[in-house]
Amino acid sequence: MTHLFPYLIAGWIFLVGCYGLATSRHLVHAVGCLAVCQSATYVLLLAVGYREGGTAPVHSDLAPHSRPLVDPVVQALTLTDVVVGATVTALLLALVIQVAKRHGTVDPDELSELRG
Amino acid sequence: MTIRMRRWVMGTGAIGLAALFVAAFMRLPRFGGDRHPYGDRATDAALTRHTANVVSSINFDLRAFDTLGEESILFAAVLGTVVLLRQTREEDRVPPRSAAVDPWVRRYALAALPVALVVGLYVVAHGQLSPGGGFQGGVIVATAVHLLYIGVDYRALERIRPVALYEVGDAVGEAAYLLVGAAALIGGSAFLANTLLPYGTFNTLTSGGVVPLLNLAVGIEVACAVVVLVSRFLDQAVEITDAASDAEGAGTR
Amino acid sequence: MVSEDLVVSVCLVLVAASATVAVAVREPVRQALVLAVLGLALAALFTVLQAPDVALSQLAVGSVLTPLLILLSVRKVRRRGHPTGDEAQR
Amino acid sequence: MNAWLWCGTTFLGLGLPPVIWGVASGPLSRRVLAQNTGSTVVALAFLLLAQGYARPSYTDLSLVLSLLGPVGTLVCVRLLADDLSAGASRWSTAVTALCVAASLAVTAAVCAAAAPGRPMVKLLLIGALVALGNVIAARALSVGVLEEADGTR
Repeated sequence: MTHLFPYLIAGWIFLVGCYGLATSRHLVHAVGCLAVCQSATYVLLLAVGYREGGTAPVHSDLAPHSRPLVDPVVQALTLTDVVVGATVTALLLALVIQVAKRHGTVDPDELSELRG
Repeated sequence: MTIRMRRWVMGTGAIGLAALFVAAFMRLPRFGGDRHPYGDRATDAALTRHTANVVSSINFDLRAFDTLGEESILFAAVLGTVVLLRQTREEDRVPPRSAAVDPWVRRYALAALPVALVVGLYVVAHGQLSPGGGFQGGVIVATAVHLLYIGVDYRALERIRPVALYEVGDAVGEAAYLLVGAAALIGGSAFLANTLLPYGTFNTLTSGGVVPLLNLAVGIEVACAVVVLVSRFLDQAVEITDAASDAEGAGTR
Repeated sequence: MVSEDLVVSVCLVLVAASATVAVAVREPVRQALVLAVLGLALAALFTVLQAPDVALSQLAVGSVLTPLLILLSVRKVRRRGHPTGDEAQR
Repeated sequence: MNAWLWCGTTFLGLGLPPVIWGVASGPLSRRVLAQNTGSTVVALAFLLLAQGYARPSYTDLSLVLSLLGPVGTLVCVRLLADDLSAGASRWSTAVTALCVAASLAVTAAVCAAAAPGRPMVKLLLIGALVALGNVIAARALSVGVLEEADGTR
């Protein structure tokens, strides 16, 4: 069972983030929930790349081929994911500020009733 | 579509997704398994190119083109934020009042500023050796610049942080990345290929051929991009007010 | 080395707990603080999964940049937002 | 699993749950204090894990966090000054003392095991930054906020 645990945790975080996103009453809170959803992908990616007894693929303090290594390709993907996550959060927050300026409200339900 | 109905629809969708998740996870390789074909090949490729940090080698050597896309996403997002958060006609800019900050906090912020800058530059410079790289170091440098806002106040920060300069720095970082890639093209091999410079001796600052240069370019771009990003948000939150809320006497620290 | 899985499991539970709390906290300012703690738990998990580069970038982004941007946005939205919107979430 | 990993696990396992509980409930000042304590706990856990995995390069993580942790808290205090004007939470002095004691203990233990010379200097620097950052953040939470309440708005 333990070999499924990390994947289940990643699935749980994603579903919790989606729940928060759907039931949020404040747009900035919704952006926070989206960041939670995004962190679920980090957990899943790194869990796939883990190797029992492996160490980090960084050779500044490690002789090459001396110890089994964890998968570095997955780490590079997760690094890109973190970068894009940060920029998406920033851009969405800028959009939320614009929505607040134009419509005077940040409650998604109120927004849907406003026309134009 | 009342709130209650919407929650039920969301609930059933979540249960369906959870079932699919579990079904998919059952077929994934065991957590901590020993089969990582791509990882082993990437490690061997990085070691042949004398790059100690395999993740940086993947980011700036084996998959340099993808990192170019990632940096362009960052550049476009900052561009979008600058356009979205610009000061519109009916808004005016109220200079923020200086804030009284506890002397100990001020001393710590002004002392921690150079230390954080040095640590940020260390993380960028040793990107291809120890953990870290252009992106992480860039964000640390950008955060260090904002220590002045915490230590003194917003006006002091604005004096040492001319946003136009950082916007140019953002563009220079992106352009430097492209030029290094094009140099490889001119040098007779593929775009962004790591054949331009000698690979140097293993585990030294100049090892890894083009990787340190691309690391530096990304470091410059990310540091400037984050400073521009935060400055736009700070302007909106601290300085820019529109006529409606002027009555409340906004424009605090 | 089953014990290394213990460290991984502890960090996974901590990340799941702080993620659930981050969603449960409805008020954006308080959520920013919980997101900072979530960033820390994620950085610990990444270090235990032997990914120091990713942990470093998660630290830099998650514990300072994201909460800062959220707090600035809430400050702008609260000052500019609809008064009833404020009372509802205070 | 060697003793260092056990220490790191118990540090995270026992240290972070109260932090998550503290940041999830209670007055805003206690939440900011809990967030600051969280960065201290994780920074010290990194030192223990670096020693446990025999990877000195992980101490860079602790060095960066010992700098960014207090910055995050000071940013929160500066931006939430008007919400925090209710004064510091009563836990403040006890938790800060606990954090400083923990950082001194962990730094001493890790320095004892580290090779003398440059690595030990780095570990001492990290320990000092963690302790100092904690004290300054606690002070900013209690004093810095009050002063601003009376200072010119």
